[in-house]
Amino acid sequence: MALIKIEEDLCKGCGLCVTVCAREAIAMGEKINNKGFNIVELVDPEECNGCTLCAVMCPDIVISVYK
Amino acid sequence: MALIKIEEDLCKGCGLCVTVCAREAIAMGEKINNKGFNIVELVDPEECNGCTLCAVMCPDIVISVYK
Amino acid sequence: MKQVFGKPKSLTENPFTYCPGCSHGIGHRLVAETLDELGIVENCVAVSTIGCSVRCWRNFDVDVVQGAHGRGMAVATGLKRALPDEVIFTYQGDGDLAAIGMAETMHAAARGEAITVVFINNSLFGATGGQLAPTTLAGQWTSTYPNGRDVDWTGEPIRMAEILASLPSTSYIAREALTSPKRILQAKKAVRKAFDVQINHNGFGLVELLAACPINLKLKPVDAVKWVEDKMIPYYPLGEIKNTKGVG
Amino acid sequence: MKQVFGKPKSLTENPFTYCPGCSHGIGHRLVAETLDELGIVENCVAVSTIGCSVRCWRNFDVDVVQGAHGRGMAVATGLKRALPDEVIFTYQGDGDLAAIGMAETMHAAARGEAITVVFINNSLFGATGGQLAPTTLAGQWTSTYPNGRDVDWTGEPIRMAEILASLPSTSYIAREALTSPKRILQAKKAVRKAFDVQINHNGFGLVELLAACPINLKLKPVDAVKWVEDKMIPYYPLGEIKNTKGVG
Amino acid sequence: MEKTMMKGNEAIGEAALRAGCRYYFGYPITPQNELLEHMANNLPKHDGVFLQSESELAGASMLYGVAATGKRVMTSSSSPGISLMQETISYLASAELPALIVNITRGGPGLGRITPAQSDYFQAVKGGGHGDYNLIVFAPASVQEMMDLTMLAFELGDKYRTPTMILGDGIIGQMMESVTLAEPVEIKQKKPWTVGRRKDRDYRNLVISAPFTNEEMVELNVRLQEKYREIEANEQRVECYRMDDAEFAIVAFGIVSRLSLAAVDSMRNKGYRVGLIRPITLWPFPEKAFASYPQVKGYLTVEMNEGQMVEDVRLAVNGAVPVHFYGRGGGFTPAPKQIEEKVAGIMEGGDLA
Amino acid sequence: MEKTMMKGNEAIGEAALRAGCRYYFGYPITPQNELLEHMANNLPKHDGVFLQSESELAGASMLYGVAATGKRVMTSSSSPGISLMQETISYLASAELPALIVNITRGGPGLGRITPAQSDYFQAVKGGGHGDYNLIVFAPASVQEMMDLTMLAFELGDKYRTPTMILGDGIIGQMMESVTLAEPVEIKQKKPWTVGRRKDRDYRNLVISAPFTNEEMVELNVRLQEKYREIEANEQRVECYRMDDAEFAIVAFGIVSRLSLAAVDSMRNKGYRVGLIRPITLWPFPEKAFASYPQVKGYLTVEMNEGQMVEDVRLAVNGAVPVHFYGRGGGFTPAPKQIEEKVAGIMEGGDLA
Amino acid sequence: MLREYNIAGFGGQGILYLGQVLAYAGLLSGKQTTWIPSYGPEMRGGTANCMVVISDDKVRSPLVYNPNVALIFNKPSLEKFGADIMPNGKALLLSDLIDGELDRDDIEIFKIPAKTIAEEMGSAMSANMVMLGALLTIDPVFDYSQIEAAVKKVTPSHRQHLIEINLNAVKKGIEYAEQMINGGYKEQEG
Amino acid sequence: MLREYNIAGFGGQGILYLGQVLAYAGLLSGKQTTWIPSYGPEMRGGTANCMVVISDDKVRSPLVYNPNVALIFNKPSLEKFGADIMPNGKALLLSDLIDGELDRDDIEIFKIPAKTIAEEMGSAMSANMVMLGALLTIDPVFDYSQIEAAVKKVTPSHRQHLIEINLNAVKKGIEYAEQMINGGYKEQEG
Ligand SMILES: Cc1ncc(C[n+]2csc(CCOP(=O)(O)OP(=O)(O)O)c2C)c(N)n1
Ligand SMILES: Cc1ncc(C[n+]2csc(CCOP(=O)(O)OP(=O)(O)O)c2C)c(N)n1
Ligand code: SF4
Ligand code: SF4
Ligand code: SF4
Ligand code: SF4
Ligand code: SF4
Ligand code: SF4
Ligand SMILES: [Mg+2]
Ligand SMILES: [Mg+2]
Repeated sequence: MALIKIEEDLCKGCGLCVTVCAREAIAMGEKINNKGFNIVELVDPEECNGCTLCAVMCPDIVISVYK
Repeated sequence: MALIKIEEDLCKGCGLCVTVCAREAIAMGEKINNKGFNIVELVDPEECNGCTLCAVMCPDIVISVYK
Repeated sequence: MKQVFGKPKSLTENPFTYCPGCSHGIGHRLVAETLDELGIVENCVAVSTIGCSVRCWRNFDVDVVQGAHGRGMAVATGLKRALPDEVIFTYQGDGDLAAIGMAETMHAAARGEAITVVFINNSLFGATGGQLAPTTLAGQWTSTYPNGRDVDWTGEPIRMAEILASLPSTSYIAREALTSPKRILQAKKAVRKAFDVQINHNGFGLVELLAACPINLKLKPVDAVKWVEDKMIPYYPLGEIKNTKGVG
Repeated sequence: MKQVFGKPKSLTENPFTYCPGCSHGIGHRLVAETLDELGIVENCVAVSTIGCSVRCWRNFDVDVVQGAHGRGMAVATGLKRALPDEVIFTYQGDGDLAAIGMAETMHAAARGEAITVVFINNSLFGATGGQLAPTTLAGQWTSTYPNGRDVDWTGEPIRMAEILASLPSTSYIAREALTSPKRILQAKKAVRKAFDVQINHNGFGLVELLAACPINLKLKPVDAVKWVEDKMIPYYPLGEIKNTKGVG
Repeated sequence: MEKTMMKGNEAIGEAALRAGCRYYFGYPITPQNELLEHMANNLPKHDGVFLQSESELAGASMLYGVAATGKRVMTSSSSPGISLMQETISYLASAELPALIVNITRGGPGLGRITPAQSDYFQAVKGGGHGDYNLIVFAPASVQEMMDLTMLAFELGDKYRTPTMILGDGIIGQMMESVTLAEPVEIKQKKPWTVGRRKDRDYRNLVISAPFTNEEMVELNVRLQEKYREIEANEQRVECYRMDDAEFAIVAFGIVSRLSLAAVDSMRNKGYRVGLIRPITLWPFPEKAFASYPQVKGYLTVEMNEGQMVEDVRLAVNGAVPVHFYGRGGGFTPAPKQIEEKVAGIMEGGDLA
Repeated sequence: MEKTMMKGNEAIGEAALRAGCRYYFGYPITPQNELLEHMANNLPKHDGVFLQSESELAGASMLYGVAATGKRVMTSSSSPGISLMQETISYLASAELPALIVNITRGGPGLGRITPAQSDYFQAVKGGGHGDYNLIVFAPASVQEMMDLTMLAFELGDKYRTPTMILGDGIIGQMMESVTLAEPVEIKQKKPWTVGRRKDRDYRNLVISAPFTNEEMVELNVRLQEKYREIEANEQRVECYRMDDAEFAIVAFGIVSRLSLAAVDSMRNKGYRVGLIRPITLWPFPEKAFASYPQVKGYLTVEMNEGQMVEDVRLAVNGAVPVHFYGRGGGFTPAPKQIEEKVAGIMEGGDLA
Repeated sequence: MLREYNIAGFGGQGILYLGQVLAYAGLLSGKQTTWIPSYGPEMRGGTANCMVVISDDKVRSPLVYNPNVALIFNKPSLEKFGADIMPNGKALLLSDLIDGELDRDDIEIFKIPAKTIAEEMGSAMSANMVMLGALLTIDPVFDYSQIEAAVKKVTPSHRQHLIEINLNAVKKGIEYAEQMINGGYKEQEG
Repeated sequence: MLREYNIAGFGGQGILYLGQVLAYAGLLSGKQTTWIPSYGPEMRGGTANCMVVISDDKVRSPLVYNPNVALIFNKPSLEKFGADIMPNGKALLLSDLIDGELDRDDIEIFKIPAKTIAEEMGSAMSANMVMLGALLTIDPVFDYSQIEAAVKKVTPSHRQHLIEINLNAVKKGIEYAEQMINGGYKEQEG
């Protein structure tokens, strides 16, 4: 069981996390945060195995991972 | 036949030329020039073969060599 | 559930103010993780230098001294000589470290100052809008050489890590890239060693981190990172360049 | 009888004002001989820098620009960019070139400026009274480290020629010594090549000449020269370090 | 003559090109990067040399090298970068080399911020470097003047063999304004003192800042001072606005003079007899202008700093009437309304004499 | 207290040691190498740090680093080297760091010569660096004062958190004079703002010269100016010699004041009512002193430069009486006899009022 | 004539470009003009605004403290600048992004859903030009041909393909505002 | 008391050291003293001179324009400084190196062959101390014990072995001058 938490206010929508998630658990969504950025979303929680790759890649420490 | 000319006013008496003359044709003399330096002298003109080593070594271009 | 990844304690609450996809954030995190691991947040002074990261004092939860542009290692020298028991590190961009700061960089390294240098090489001046840096690649667009860097005019880019490694008094020098999770984890190890060599061996440690500046590369973040991977790494080979004290 | 050795035409009437046994005079002569050979005294601009040779404009019979301390190569860069058809050379001491001038030196070399650098390394600051230079040998007495250079405190001496040779855009780099007629003749060839590479290949040429400063070594001239031979040469190996254009 | 809009920073660059300047060395710093980039984009088209230097220090020495050849050359920077050039600026003055240095000042001291400021007035006019020397310092108040005074700076620099400076600020550098392009000039000055090919002369040229003897060093200072006196006599430039019947005057330069103009107009509408003296050259300071208005009963110097030019105003007025100051450093811009209030306060407070 | 003889340069070094300064960074330059070498010889004995920096620029930044830790620290140089420090000096002022900078001035501008000069007055007091800031500047006139004012400089630097400067010249630096050694002091100031081990505090310390917002930058300037006003109120130092009944006064600082003293004595013997005002602090300039002598009908400022302090004298006098100038830059030293002639010329020419 | 404008919004909304077009239109109609951005270290986005002055005489202050006309593109800008508009002045609000109200009864307020209009055109980036068009109608200082010439002048060579799109957006803005005004001010306010 | 000295010669003749000994003697006898070298870029030899002032009061100018006493060690120095000596002052000339004359009849002139005397002692370097000794006799401001103390104070630790030699030279100078004065001034001048 794994879970990621996305700190939406911090996301800048750069998309780097998405490119490194081999399991396509996350994706850029439609949502826009209060800074005007199009933010990332956990689209397939089932698929997430908590590998932390997305979090490691994120420049803004948006993602925290729980296992 | 070889000859060296020593521009006495320029000599600073450092003695570098003397150390490189294998034929001991030159030596530090007693003479003091107008700058107060104890200058080099051609002590054995016969021995000088115009090899130019002394002139090459001299930092003050005191010695010119003729052949 | 246990948290397996989160924000390091050695960072303050302030969010990063960098552009989307800017590698500075990763650089900051790796340093902060190292400070956490070493438990040195209370006996560490950071030197912030002039570049996009000039206000990294808002993020690192340590005492910070902000030096003049390029003089980071001279400031660190003063700090370390006055506080030999504290851990001193500088966080510097390539313009700061290798352009205006060349003399201070070379001499601090030549003296073997017991400091740690985190060197963010993004191949350009980020803060001022994408001008040529000593590290800019041949042919690369910059705002001051819009036709690309002509090496006949401005010379070949400088590989600082190798030059610094050639100085006898430096101890640890490595270059890594912030382009993928794997490389980032590798970079983290190098950052750690650059601190270890200071703490355990009184040595000069530097880690160069190849970084993406999407804004000034005029690329999307994902493409900027790919550019670093594809263009920069071939000219700036990764790995440990020098490790005289065998930290590891 | 024919004169087989005399004063080069490219020197003025002014005598050298250096101390007895100072190698600067030999350095001057080698440069002047080269100017004579190349017949360039009327299309050559020298850059005099700050050190004992600051007033070399009194001796070289060419137009001269005196730069600020350490900035010789930046001044030469300006000159060469404005006068690409003239021959530009700097004459610099080790304090000037490697201490305060480190950044300008590194960057002019990194750009591969088409200039010639005559670099007189006498292991100390002559003009100001024998202080530590980046080139001072380990253990060597200086007026600022009277117990000798402690490399743990000030680092190991810097070998500039090798560092500059490692920059991709430099063309010709050599180190010779002014310690014996044989070596001086060898040095002369290197000076010539450092000019040739500029004239024929638009390249950056530098010749480092190990030199004696008897006054500040506190040795008699003969002993000072021997000291250079015995102590400096082992740390600063002689010979051609780089010759990418194959000048010869 | 073509009319267009441009940024102040670009106008300097464009003027330099039109003045025949073909050499630019500089290091990026906000808020003057448009100038650097204008030169980067345009010099190659004129077969000129644009070289981004490794630092302001190196850039200034490159400039020094070109200046020694007599070719027109410039650099530009902002406050911290200009501080780094002070040694070389002193060398330029000493070696009597013309060269243009542009300072688009930012809020200091220290790293400061890129907000507008006029806090480098003292540095520019009193000599931030060592020794007794002066630069001719121009303070443009419009984009048009950014252009025209740049042309003039090159002209006077050559005429007097002296380094010159444009002192602007972030507002004037960043703003766009309608401007009439200057006509390109041909360079007239003969320069027998320059280094380079020695064909038509039988003497060497030496560009040095340390003569051989102590006596010559003193003589150099005498010569420099004579030149400076000549410049003071000939080159004071000033704009006087509604001064003829003014009983009170604002003194302001650069962008602050524009804000002050607005204040003057507004106060004139309300019946206050207020005028404006705007120094265009900061050195030589247009002190003569002050003598022309003996009816003025008091001055208010307004600056975006903590009080610098006000000293030169006081020296010019020499105690004849009170000279007040209003300003603040570090990025503060006085609004016309604030200036108006200050003036009104002084005039109504009867604090005029 | 021990009495000995020392060079002025050494006295500064010795005083620094006695003031608890254990950190020195510097780069050789004549005529101040004795100071560098005094520190090189003595700091190791006190477990202090003597580091010859690769340049003045680097040395100033090393100093900045130590200053951030609150430890007493100094550097020294001469004119061209001081010009190179201007950026960092502005940073020091902005970050409010105490540190001592010594300038043993030489004849400029440019490389110049190592002859004595006072041509860096403007640079020292008006801010050679960018932005609005001040240093407390001391002008010793004897070897004793080289010692005493160095002690004071450290004290006031800590008190006001501000960089300080000793402005000397080659004569005062190179001469030996009998001197009473100062007592070593214990450093009293608490410095809660310094960086280093964070044990007894629950806050971080940041030493920065660019706050986060524009507003804070302006506030920094307000704070600095308030501090400067306080220093102006408290720290003006001056020596007035035979001023009480003087109808004419010489104003001179440093070595020139000694030469002027000789002139005053000689003229008094001849019946001239002449006195001397000697600023000991150049900033804050001791302007208050001038108000104390309303009977003075004219001033002659004598300087080894082309006229710098004379502006501050004119500002202090504000047009009340004429202020004349005598001096020359580049290495000229006015002999007492020359000063006397100048004064006599003015007094006899009736050019007093 | 003297017109002072303040144009404010997010970075990326084309604020500075809009201001430049306006200033150029002034130049082309023989006026004196100034344009000034609020330059700041925020090159990384965030807020953007610029001030434009168009005048028959020499422009005094290029800094606009109390604009005759304000074009406001987001809520933070409304909060920051709304109170400064000159009495009897005009405010054009990008109503798609501004849900708040401007509590002033001494000025005229126009709400333009420029983003929606631009998106309908298939060119979301052209909302700024829609606002410009609306301005042309609401405060008719320039006519369309002057704006057309200015757009052509200001658009950099590598963006020439955008000229047509932009001009279309201007026209849409003109139309919308004409309709709005004809349809009555009250209604729009509701 | 006020005594102003000028001491001048070649570099290497111990000019500066002599001046320092004199100044220290002043210090040790409770006076105010200054010593100042003519510092110059000529660190490579050439000329050397120093000025010493010894005074009961605070010293005004440390620069000596018209010395009471001049110690002249070579001909160039004689030419440079000879005319400046205060009327009624004294000049001590190192006669071995000065063949010229000083054309002043308003001062007292003493010719000391100090080099010869020093060489006779086997210590050619001590001519300066011979001159000092002569000064002690000719212008007896200090007594020998004060000079002895000053020499000990001024000599650096690595040169302690020279103290005795130097003091002997001082004594020789005293003797020579005493003899000279007793033998009559005229004779020495001839
Ligand atoms: C003396 C001085 N010169 C120039 C600047 C302007 N400046 C600020 S940051 C910078 C370059 C930053 O580039 P880099 O160090 O590579 O950092 P990055 O922003 O790319 O991370 C420059 C030139 C300055 N602040 N001070
Ligand atoms: C900015 C500046 N700093 C310091 C000096 C003083 N200075 C003159 S020459 C010199 C060093 C000379 O050493 P080097 O270059 O090795 O030349 P050398 O005399 O040994 O030939 C120094 C520090 C100066 N003139 N300018
Ligand atoms: S933790 Fe791994 S699997 Fe889960 S979202 Fe991130 S990258 Fe994908
Ligand atoms: S990497 Fe971080 S900032 Fe970028 S999109 Fe993913 S979560 Fe957002
Ligand atoms: S030329 Fe040769 S042989 Fe003759 S003196 Fe010189 S070194 Fe000796
Ligand atoms: S090397 Fe030259 S200067 Fe030295 S002693 Fe010989 S001739 Fe004289
Ligand atoms: S400009 Fe570049 S380096 Fe600076 S914050 Fe943006 S992406 Fe990062
Ligand atoms: S000090 Fe040294 S380098 Fe300078 S002239 Fe004398 S011997 Fe030569
Ligand atoms: Mg960078
Ligand atoms: Mg050297």
